[in-house]
Amino acid sequence: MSQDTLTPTTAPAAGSPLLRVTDAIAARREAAMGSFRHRWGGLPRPARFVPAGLLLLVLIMLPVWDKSLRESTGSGIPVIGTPNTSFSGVLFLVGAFALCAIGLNVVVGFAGLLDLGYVGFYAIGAYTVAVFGSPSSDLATAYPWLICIPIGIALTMIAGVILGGPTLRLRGDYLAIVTLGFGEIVRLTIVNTDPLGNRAGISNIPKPPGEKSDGSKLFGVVDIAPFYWLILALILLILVLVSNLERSRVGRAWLAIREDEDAAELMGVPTFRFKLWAFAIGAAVGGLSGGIFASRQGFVNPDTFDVLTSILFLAAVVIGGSGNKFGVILGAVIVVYVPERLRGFDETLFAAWFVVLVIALAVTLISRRKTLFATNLRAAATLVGGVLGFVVAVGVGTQLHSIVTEVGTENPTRLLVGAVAVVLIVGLLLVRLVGSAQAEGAHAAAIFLGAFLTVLVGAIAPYVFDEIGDGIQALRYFAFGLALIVMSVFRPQGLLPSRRRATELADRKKEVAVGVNA
Amino acid sequence: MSTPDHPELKPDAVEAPDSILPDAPPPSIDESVDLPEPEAHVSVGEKLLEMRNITLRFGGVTALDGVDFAINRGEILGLIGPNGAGKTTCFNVMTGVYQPTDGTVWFDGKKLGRRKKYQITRLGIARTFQNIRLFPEMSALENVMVGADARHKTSVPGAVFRLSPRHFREEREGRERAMELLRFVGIADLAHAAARNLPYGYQRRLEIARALATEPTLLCLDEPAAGFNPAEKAELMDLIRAIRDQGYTVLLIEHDMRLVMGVTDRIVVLEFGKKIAEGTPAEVRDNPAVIAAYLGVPEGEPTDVA
Amino acid sequence: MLLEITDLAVAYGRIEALHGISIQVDAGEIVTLIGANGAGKSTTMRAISGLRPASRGSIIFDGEDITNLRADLRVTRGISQAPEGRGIFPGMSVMENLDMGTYARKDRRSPARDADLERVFALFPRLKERRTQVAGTMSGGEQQMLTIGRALMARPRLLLLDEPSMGLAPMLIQQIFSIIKEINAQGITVLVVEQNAQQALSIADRAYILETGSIVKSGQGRDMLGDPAIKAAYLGVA
Amino acid sequence: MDFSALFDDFGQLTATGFTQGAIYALVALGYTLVYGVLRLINFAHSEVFVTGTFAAILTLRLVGVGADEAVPGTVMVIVALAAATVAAMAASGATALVVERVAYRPLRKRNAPPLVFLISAIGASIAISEAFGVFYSRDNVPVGNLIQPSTQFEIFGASITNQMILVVVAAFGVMILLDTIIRRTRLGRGIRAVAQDPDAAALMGVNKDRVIAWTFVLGGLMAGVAAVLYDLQFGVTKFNAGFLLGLKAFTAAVLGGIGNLRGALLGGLLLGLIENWGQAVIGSSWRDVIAFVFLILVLMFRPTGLLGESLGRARA
Amino acid sequence: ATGCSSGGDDDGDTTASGDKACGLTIAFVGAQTGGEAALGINISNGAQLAVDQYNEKNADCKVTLKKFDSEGKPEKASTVVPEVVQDEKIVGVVGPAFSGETKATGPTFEEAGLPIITASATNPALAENGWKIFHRILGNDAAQGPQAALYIKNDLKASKVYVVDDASEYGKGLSDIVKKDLGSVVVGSDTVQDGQTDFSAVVTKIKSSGATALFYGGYYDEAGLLRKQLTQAGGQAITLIAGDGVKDTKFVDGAGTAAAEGTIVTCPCLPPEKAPGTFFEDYKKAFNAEPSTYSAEAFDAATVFLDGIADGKSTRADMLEFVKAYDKQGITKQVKFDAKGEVADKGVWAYKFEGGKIVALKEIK
Ligand SMILES: Nc1ncnc2c1ncn2[C@@H]1O[C@H](COP(=O)(O)OP(=O)(O)OP(=O)(O)O)[C@@H](O)[C@H]1O
Ligand SMILES: Nc1ncnc2c1ncn2[C@@H]1O[C@H](COP(=O)(O)OP(=O)(O)OP(=O)(O)O)[C@@H](O)[C@H]1O
Ligand SMILES: [Mg+2]
Ligand SMILES: [Mg+2]
Repeated sequence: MSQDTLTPTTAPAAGSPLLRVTDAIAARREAAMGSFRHRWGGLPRPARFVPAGLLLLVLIMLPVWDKSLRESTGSGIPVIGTPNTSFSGVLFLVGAFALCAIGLNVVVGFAGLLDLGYVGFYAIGAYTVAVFGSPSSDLATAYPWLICIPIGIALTMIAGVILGGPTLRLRGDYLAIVTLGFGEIVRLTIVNTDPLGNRAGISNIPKPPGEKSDGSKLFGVVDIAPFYWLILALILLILVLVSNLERSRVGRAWLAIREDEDAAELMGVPTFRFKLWAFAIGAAVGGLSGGIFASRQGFVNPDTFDVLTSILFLAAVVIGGSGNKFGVILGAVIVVYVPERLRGFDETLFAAWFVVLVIALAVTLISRRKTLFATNLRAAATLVGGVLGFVVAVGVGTQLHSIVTEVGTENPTRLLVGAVAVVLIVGLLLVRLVGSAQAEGAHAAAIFLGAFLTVLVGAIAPYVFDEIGDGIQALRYFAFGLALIVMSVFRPQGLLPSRRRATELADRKKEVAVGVNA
Repeated sequence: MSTPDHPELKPDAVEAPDSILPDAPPPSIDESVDLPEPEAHVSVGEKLLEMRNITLRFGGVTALDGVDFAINRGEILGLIGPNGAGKTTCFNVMTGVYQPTDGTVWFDGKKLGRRKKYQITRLGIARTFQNIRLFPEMSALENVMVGADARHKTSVPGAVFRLSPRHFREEREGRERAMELLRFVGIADLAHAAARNLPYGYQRRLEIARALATEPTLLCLDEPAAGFNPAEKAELMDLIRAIRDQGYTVLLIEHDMRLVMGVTDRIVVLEFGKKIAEGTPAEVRDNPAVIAAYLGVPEGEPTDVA
Repeated sequence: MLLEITDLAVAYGRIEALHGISIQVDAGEIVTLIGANGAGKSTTMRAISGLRPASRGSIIFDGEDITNLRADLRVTRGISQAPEGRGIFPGMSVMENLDMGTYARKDRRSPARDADLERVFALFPRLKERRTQVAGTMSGGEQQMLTIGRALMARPRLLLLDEPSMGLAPMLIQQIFSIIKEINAQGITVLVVEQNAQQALSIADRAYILETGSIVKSGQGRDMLGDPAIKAAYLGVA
Repeated sequence: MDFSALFDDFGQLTATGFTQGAIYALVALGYTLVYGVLRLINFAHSEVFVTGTFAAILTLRLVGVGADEAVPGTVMVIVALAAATVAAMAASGATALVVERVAYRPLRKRNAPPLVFLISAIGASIAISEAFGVFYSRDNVPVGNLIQPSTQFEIFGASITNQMILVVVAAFGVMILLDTIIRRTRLGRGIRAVAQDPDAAALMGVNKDRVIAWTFVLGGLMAGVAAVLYDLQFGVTKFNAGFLLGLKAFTAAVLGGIGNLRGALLGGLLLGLIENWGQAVIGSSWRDVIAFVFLILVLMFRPTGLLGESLGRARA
Repeated sequence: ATGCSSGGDDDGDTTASGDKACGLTIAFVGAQTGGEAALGINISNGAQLAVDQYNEKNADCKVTLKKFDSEGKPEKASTVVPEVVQDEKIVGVVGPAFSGETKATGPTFEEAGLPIITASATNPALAENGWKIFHRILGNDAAQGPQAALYIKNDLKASKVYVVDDASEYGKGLSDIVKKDLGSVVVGSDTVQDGQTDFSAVVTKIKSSGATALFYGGYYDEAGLLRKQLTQAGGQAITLIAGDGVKDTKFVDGAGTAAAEGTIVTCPCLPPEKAPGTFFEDYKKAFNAEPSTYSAEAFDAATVFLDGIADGKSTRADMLEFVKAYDKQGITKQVKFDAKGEVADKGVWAYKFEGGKIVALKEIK
């Protein structure tokens, strides 16, 4: 019966051994997170502000730090710095995406409306600033930035209402395809409309006012940091406003709509009006983000606003944890930052990845509330096992590395296939083992496997991919696609699920076709 | 806690049917809670809702066929009839889920006409559902607050920018009222549990609290006792009475005759979408048409299925 | 012994709904399971039919341990459940629904299937009248009949009925119980969950009382009817 | 606006639109099947299709039908076509199965929220398409010369080529076959049962996982056929060819009423026709706009598509 | 320019001559991944070949080619380019590859004073921005369009021409010029979509217009499919004339050898086989593929910078000056830029597809 489809299957027996391991880890981390949340919530307010303030400070300082490191050592921040592309530029893009994710989260996470065409609003925001602000647009009004942005927000809100009006009566996936169509309609209309610059786009988009002490423009083209700070400030502002909404009658109404639209309406919620509001608010935030994006870039063309971008927005929301504002920001980080980070691969990245893995596992172990002694023992065992695993893996990896180098790039594909086969076999063996072994063994095995895999791939990949494309770059999107799958499987509820979603189970309530006569 | 008139409600009288929350108290009604008076203050007995010649067809099926009856202010009216007689459909017509093919519904001196569902709720009709339809991931308290929000006026911009004091007042009042109602139906201790985790019986109570939160004049309950055992049914009877005693008018659909006969003031009987009888419980019980169509012969040979 | 459940525990997420119950059903019996809301009756049924995995304990059916068997394979072994509420396929016709009952049978094209169909039609003439009607448009009672009829089409050895009388008009309730007796008389073992304890106990050979996930009492159906504690708690007789 | 083009070439536009629509419809079937059972937009279906197009091309090359060879003799055409079709169906079916196993089943086992399926599907879609792009080629990959298109007859000013006939006939044939499978066979009943109520289906002895896997495979097989027809029709494929086609096919499925097999057919054909007529009037670059605006208009008046949903559940 | 030593004089085994600048980097900016990667890789390969050849000869003092992946997208390019300009070792940029990304990033290069030579962005407006750093090593669309029209009128003598573009900045710009120059012979025009595969509606329109020639402004992907479907539809024979975006043997992959036969492409580029030296063979050897559109131009663009490096230009300002004064025979043309950064020699050639190969016909004059 339907009730069962609403339940989590954390009970054993189901699924492959691998699934069981990931489940076990997830459950444990869940417990840790839960208690973290509990403790965090229990802290007095000021105590909660301190770490948040520190985090904010770090975020603000990132580009400065990167710049100074670059000047002194020649390369940016280790591990997190982005090779072959501007770090503050990436930070800005992450910010623009995060802003969109926050806006889209209102629509998808709060009100439960699936919107696959959110990029349409982003585009409208960007183009409003371009058309009204650029002296080279057909309109040539060349309004200053400070006027363009509000116009952009207003126009996107109107666009949200125009799209929502006729279509919000549709349910679920029908709405999804219609919104997807909307996004495409916006893009193609720009492509085909002369005053909007067609595919050639519009350049000379105004930038925010402001000057540096030396008289040069604050918001320039080479130094993107000011734009990053601007978008960071806007994110904070929008977060506050959205939180206000969330903790109000409106937020409750959205949740109710998401849970059961008919019942909500029968409890006095004007569902249509609130859905329209969700659309309009989401649109406005997207429009704002688009406007800032356009002025940062100084140029827009329709190719930027394709379906894939829409899907990435949605991926940010879902991966981060639909319904949780901070989660979706994290999602934006992953969706934008990770592919950019993968432009280059280096040892620091492996090392960091590995350290994070070990620490995460140690923490989850500690969080299992056992006696202190047993806990410490386990954590120590994990750490030691992990370090040993790492050493072995590095040894094997280095060996392989030199073999590969010697063999040269004669037949890298065969080597890769061979290596993958080895890893798969070792992995399967380990997983089999893990299926029955104690948790500690599982962790050690997982760490070993993970380290081995990474080092191996790191050792071979450059040689293999030199042949195929240009370095690891070529595989970025392939890896990204796989990462989406892995992340979905590993954390279906999102990285930082909302409190509700944390407990939420597959909630595909059977829509009762009409009315409430179930 | 429970009053002496309701001995069944003493904590030890019923086993707590609850495995999730072992230390939750058994359900009990706190009648010291003073529910806000329903909005209209007209004397008991006057017609509150009137179904006038309501007909509803779905394609070939005539679910309601010229149904005519009225609910008087302050009474508990029972609506019974065989399966598929059109009872739930009546609710759906009253609450705007369906538009009648023919006929009009009058409520509190107004035609319902083509009003939207939420407008009807705001007019003062609230309901529960035959199959429970709570907002499963929201807490019990939030569920009730959604109901209470039906009477609130904070606009979306008001909520975004928090400029008006009304927002804060309404939030506070809504919360207080929701807690009050949860206490009234006896599940205040579970206010912060997600609705989906509540045991079945508590979910039904929560539905009633949520409906009451919209400050209705008329409360419609659709088989609130389905799946309850007799002891639980007795408890529910007390709850329904308590609601009526607070001045609400109640319309009740139920198949359990002991409950219906025990709690209602009047009963309307439907069959094949037509009203076949109306009267006091005693009258209806002895009505041969009702016996033939619905009640069946007390202990005996199978009659034709409705 | 046809069905033997030992120390069965079932959990929903981290919440344990059954804390280790043991139930036996002999071939040819009618056994009933009664208990308050949320006691775990439906959970027990789902565990037997395989819709919920057991976290502990064992389920042995006809000498075979089926604890970890998939639900659909249990149907092949001869366990058929008429689920709580509406378990019909609303978009299929009555006939198609009944045919779904034979899905797991090897002899689904044989005369045996036709004979079973006749048997179901004999029990529920209404289904015969409405065989082409789309099941979703049927009334609650008819859907309940269909659910039971469909379970019978699987030619089960053990029939699990979860609250067959829920939401039915009084007249139909009487009918349902006489049908259960009839089915049983045809040699099918029945495990029935009911809120209508009075009726259930009066037709049952044996009964178990479930409270918050544990069996608190078991015995002969008739004996239970006379038990004052049970009367107070489940029969509503003060 | 240029209505004269529409009137002058109405017959031809209709014929070609119909052909295009038939391909849409075949791919749409895959979306509809999976949606009907799992209530899930299988975003990776477009790549299931692309796999088929590549498999067919490579098979053709293997049997000696290259892009630079001359058109082979009739017997060879039939043999090659059969081989390509089998290969494409096998490849697409296998891909669909793998996608189900890797990207969906683990999620199903953990009762992930529906949106997560969407993301996982998109991940699979990106990964598969990029895999072709990186490991095979980012360019157009030509199909061997198999059939020399030639006009068979003219009707209403439209010249109908052998290729069009093949595409349409094959599409209809396959669709009728699928419809029969769903309606008449035990597997079909199982699919419908799982679509309507998975748990009740399990209680009837339906192996849910197997049925779901079969649903994907069936959708994949359809996509395989569509892939061969696509190869024949356009003579070329590309690593990202699935994207636009998938989008259109999904639109077609929704247009007809997603979850409804006949709806997929109707939606596909209609979309093909509307696009072609519309392009003639307001220009090819508005093609997708025409398609989506049409979709929105239809949904405004029929919120569940032209034929409504049926595979899953008929209204109670 | 003083000390302009040709690369060939220097043998790898000699010690570094005093005036060579060492440890410098040339950047390539353009698509390396994503849907537009094919064209981007053509170009980066051309540049790579030039750099590799230079390094072979100057093993003691190598130049690095750093490839920055813009995915062909302005928003990615405008994030990547600040990184490029902040790397002081980079003294010259081959690219950006597309007009859109060039438009988006021009101001950044300008601000940093980093000279760029695009080997493929042919939109005429790019040279009108007043960017001092901008150079283009091939004729822009404004140069090519009139020549294409000339060819259609004089050589094909077509009386009915249909014009189709792909709405891209390049394609639309080019076909607008052609349309204007052809005047009344144009019997109809249409715009197709990027990534479109089904051209049945356009084909129907072209056929019924009675046109005997079709000018296509766009790239080889769509052009190939359009060509094929045009042939398949039967009816009157139609000659396809297209711009340099179609000048690629991959066009034949889409169209098929038979349908591609006789297709004319115009290109402001010298036929690669006419290129002096061994470019064609070297490229084929290095990348296991024939040089493709813009590969040779990219080779020339990189060579300009390499010459500058060999000449000891180690700062961007010096390099910029060097580029402005450059005047040497490259493999595609005499490389010399005018004040706006446009290459002086804009000779437009007509090519023809024959047996799946591109054969140079003549220089259009
Ligand atoms: N949306 C609908 N479309 C078609 N028929 C409907 C619809 N809703 C209800 N019906 C039909 O109308 C009749 C009355 O249904 P209703 O649900 O009101 O019965 P009921 O009296 O509440 O029965 P029960 O006691 O089983 O709840 C039934 O025959 C039912 O099949
Ligand atoms: N899907 C679910 N998720 C979480 N908890 C559940 C779920 N279904 C049931 N439970 C809990 O498990 C316990 C047993 O439920 P079950 O449905 O078996 O009770 P029951 O005896 O059948 O009651 P009823 O008379 O209401 O049918 C209850 O506490 C219930 O809240
Ligand atoms: Mg009802
Ligand atoms: Mg139950």
